[in-house]
Amino acid sequence: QSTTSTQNSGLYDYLLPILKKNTGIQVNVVAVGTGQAIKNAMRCDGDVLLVHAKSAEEKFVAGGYGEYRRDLMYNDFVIIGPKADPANLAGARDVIDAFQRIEQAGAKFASRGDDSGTHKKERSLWQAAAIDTDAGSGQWYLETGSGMGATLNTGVSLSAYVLTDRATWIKFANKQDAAIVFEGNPSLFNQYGVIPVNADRCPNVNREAAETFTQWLLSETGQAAIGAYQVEGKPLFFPNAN
Amino acid sequence: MDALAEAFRLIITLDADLFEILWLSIRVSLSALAISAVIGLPLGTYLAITKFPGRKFCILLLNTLMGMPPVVVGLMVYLLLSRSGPLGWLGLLYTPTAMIIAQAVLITPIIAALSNQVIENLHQEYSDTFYSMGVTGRRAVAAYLVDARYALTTCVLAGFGRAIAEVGAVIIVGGNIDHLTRVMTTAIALETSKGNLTLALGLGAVLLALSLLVNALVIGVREYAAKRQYA
Amino acid sequence: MDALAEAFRLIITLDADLFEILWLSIRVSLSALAISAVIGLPLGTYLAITKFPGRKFCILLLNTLMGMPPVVVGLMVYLLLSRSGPLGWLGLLYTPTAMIIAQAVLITPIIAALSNQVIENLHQEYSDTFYSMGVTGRRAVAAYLVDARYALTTCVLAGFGRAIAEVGAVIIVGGNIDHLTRVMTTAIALETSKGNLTLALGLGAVLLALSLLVNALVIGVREYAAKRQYA
Amino acid sequence: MNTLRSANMPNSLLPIRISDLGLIKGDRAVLGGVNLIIDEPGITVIMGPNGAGKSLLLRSLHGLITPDQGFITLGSLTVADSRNEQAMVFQQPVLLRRTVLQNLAFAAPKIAKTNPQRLIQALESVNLADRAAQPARMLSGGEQQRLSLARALLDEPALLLLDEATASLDPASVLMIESLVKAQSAQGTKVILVSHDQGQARRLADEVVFISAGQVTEQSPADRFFTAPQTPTAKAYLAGEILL
Amino acid sequence: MNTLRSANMPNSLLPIRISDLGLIKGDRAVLGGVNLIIDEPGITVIMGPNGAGKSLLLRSLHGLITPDQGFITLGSLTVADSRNEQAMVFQQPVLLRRTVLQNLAFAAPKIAKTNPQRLIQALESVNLADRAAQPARMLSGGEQQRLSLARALLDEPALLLLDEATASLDPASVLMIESLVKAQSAQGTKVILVSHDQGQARRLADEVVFISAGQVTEQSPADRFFTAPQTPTAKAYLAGEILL
Ligand SMILES: Nc1ncnc2c1ncn2[C@@H]1O[C@H](COP(=O)(O)OP(=O)(O)OP(=O)(O)O)[C@@H](O)[C@H]1O
Ligand SMILES: Nc1ncnc2c1ncn2[C@@H]1O[C@H](COP(=O)(O)OP(=O)(O)OP(=O)(O)O)[C@@H](O)[C@H]1O
Ligand SMILES: [Mg+2]
Ligand SMILES: [Mg+2]
Repeated sequence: QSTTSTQNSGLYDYLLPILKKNTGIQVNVVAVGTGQAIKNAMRCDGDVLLVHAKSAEEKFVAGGYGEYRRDLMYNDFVIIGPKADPANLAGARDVIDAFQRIEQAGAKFASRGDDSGTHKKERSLWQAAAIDTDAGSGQWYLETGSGMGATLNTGVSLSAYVLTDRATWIKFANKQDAAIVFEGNPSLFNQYGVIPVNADRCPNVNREAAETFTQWLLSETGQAAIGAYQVEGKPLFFPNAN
Repeated sequence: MDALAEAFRLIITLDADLFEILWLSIRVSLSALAISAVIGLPLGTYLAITKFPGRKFCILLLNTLMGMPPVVVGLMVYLLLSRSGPLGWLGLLYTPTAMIIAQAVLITPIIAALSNQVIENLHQEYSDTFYSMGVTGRRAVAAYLVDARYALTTCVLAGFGRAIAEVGAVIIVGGNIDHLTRVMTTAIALETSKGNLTLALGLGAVLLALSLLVNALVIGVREYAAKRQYA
Repeated sequence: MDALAEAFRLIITLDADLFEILWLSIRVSLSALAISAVIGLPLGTYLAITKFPGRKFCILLLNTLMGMPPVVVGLMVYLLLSRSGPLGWLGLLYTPTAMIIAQAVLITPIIAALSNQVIENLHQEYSDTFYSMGVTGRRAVAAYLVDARYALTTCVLAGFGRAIAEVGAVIIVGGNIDHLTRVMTTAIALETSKGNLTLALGLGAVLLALSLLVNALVIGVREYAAKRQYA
Repeated sequence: MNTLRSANMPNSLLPIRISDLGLIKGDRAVLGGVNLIIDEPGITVIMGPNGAGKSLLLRSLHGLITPDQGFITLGSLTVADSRNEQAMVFQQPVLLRRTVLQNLAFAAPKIAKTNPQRLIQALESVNLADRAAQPARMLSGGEQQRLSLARALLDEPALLLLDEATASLDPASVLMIESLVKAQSAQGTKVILVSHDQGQARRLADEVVFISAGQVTEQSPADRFFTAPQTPTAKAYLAGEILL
Repeated sequence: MNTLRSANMPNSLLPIRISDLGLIKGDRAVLGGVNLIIDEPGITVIMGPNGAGKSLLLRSLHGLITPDQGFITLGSLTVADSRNEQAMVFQQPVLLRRTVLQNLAFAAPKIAKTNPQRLIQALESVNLADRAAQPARMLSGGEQQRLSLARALLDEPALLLLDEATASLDPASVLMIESLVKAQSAQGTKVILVSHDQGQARRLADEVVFISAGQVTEQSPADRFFTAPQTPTAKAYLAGEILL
């Protein structure tokens, strides 16, 4: 089980062949929102969980659903919006400021609203910015309740601002007149974790393969491979296994 | 099953959001159905009773379009209505209207193809008599629609079923935006993606209950009319 | 339209992946269709020609189930097949078999409800004669299916259309796993989420071409048979 | 019942008792308390103006209609129990969308298996043998009536109901069918036949039942009916005067 | 054509010329080069055994069948052009799923608007007035035939085609219909009527056309046909002998 953003980023298409070459393991990717991924894993559907929602992941392990959790890699979020940048995010001091500008400018903001890692991240930022979005829900704050890609489609066509992970955005083909308007702020880093599903709870989990896969991801080779993955000349994921 | 429990709690507690969503679902699907029926029924009938070169091909096409993927319909309507699209200036994208259009496009072929079949059967019986009475064109179409009305309700209900259950098209042109274009099916998809499977199922049950109601109404009226007529 | 261009380039260059996906789509949908036809046609016929209390309700139910949201069907099958579900030990989740099951569940009511309508019409004509000849039960059902075969093809094609176009159920129970359970509709959804709208449309066109082929075959056979019979 | 029955073998469905049979359609009593006992074997002809209720009566006997009042017994049996012993030819023949031969085969699957030759003979008996392979619904009106008659005679029923079975036959076919019916009745089959054709009635009837406006107004031996009809309506009917 | 026509007004559809009319079904020639000229007004009766091709001939005249060979002209018109001038009553009446009255109204919408009274009269003329509000398909066999006849007569056609229109009528109705048909023909409508009823043919026919096996074998004035049929087949037909 994995989250959609990594799938859309094309990372797997690049990683899995290498994995197969090194270890001979064939991995099947089921890309769904982080929320669904975790719930599915709790039902033992899936051997390894690769998502980005640290707190939820730790609960998952604490609940005995997963063997252990390791940091795997991180990428970073960016805010995209119309090139015109009506809310002038370019001039924003930090993310908090950026979000406040959006609200003050009365600009539209498209949220995934699907409990995904990205969405959780965004929610925390609104809280930090002390803005109550529920009031504007349906007017300026648009909860698309969809995956990253679908939300980008919506945001772009409504010339709204969207918080997205860089990977998905770079790969995203329907950019129209939207562009990255805010990036590089450390609080936008997005930590991915990897968790083998607990084989004691789920006898049918393929333990060896899961273990090998996880270890390979954390190993020198795996990490190197992740770091080497580039799209349009830019690295998308920064390995940081500990 | 606690899913239903949860779902019905929402109903009993008259959860405002749920009702907003339910109401939008029914509104969108019935509007789309109305449009499709007005177009599809006469079209299907016309194709059943009029001979012209290419007729068989049109019917083949209708049957094929019954297999039009909602996502594709959604995309086409999306491109049509999107800012940069030909009808962008209408600013309909991500409005209920857009969803109605998409669903209408989706189910019109279904209603047309199914009614075509129904009418073709009746035509085998009536054609000689109508020819003899010189009944053609609009009058013939109208007469067929009236005399086949009971069988046609099933075609229409099939269209309704497709519309109310469909998610691929409405989520693309509607965007599943909360309080704006969120309908039952997109809400279900959302809960699913959140992993709230039981709640999703509960909503599904509510949706089914809704269309059960619609079907009961339609079929009830049909039965009543039939009874009264052949007392 | 460069979407088609791209799509047809894939075809002409015999893109292996595309064909794998196409083949899986057709395989899954046709298998589901076969199952549904075997169950749905006799069921619909039986309900059309047999009087018993609750019959009308069954028909109402079938009509309602035509509006069963694919996502909901997907979820139910998912819960059934998930490793911790009752049939988990079969390990069918995220396999083509799971997708076939889900689609079969989805379209059986459609085929049953539509055929029910078709047979009901024929029944008005045959019932007295069959009663007089003492034809009941299996023999009657079989006879009706044979004599209504032309009209029934349309019902079956409607079911096929729903199956081949459906994405909500297969993506849940299949998981859209590349080289394993990815079919045309899930591929289209994926491309859409990547923003490759034109490619998505292109794939849609290919899918439509595919079902055009199937429909042409079926209808062609029907026409040919009808011709031969009433030369 | 596939054993040939013979006249001296008593017919299990006799006597046929119809008591106070009533049927309301809309606000009209289309059958108004019909009382009728048919205990003689042979051929009973039912006559009466259009809309009198002849077909409805036959259909009630056959169990196609459940009356609103009254009841029917055939011998010791109810309508339902006697169903397999009955055969009926309808006023408007309904044939399956199959070939002429398949229509017969479908009506009598056992015979079709055990000796298909019988089917061919049946076709010859209504001389349609040369049409065997033709779609039945493409037959001419008269040919369709003949086929449905052959179908009804296939497995000698104890009771044969004919509703204007020769209405659109040519004179020769009429005589042909009449002789078939006579032969069948000679084998002990009870025949009840609705007809507007007085010639035919004279040729076939052992007994005539006259119905008008949902009531049986007369039941007499054939000769008496034609020489001295008991009711003015019957007299007028035979004379071809308008009845209202 | 809603103006009453009168006998002295020449009928625009005469003469009716049928030349070398051929129709193949499957491998049989069901119409084998029919040549026929009907130039006299009045009533022409077509007789012939079942399956001879009578209905097919009528249907070709009405334009329901496009022959495989030969052609038909009515006066100066083709079949297609004369369609609105024709009316036909089919061997098996087809009525809409509506009330008796609505069936008439549908057949003649103009009349239904301008003077609905005409419709009631039409119903009375076949005495079905008291059935006006009843679903047409619930009518008895004979009542249905009468209704479809009333429907055909509604807007006086120049050519009236009747295919065994009185087959299942009671004697009174038969005479009633016959008088209607006579009246219509007296008003200049050309009537072509298929019947197996020799009594009827004798009563109505000015001219008889005899068809057998897809061929016109005789066309004679009525009296001559019945007194001295020209062909053995016709003789045998009238005598009711089996024709093969
Ligand atoms: N289902 C029905 N609903 C209403 N009226 C009906 C129904 N069936 C028959 N009737 C009426 O009942 C009367 C008797 O019908 P029936 O068919 O028995 O007449 P019949 O004696 O057979 O006449 P015919 O000689 O024309 O066949 C008719 O007036 C007909 O209109
Ligand atoms: N569509 C068809 N396909 C094949 N054969 C046909 C078709 N229509 C008619 N026939 C055959 O053509 C012959 C003439 O048919 P038609 O209906 O004209 O007979 P008819 O003279 O009207 O006989 P009847 O007195 O029984 O009405 C019949 O033998 C019939 O089987
Ligand atoms: Mg009758
Ligand atoms: Mg005929």
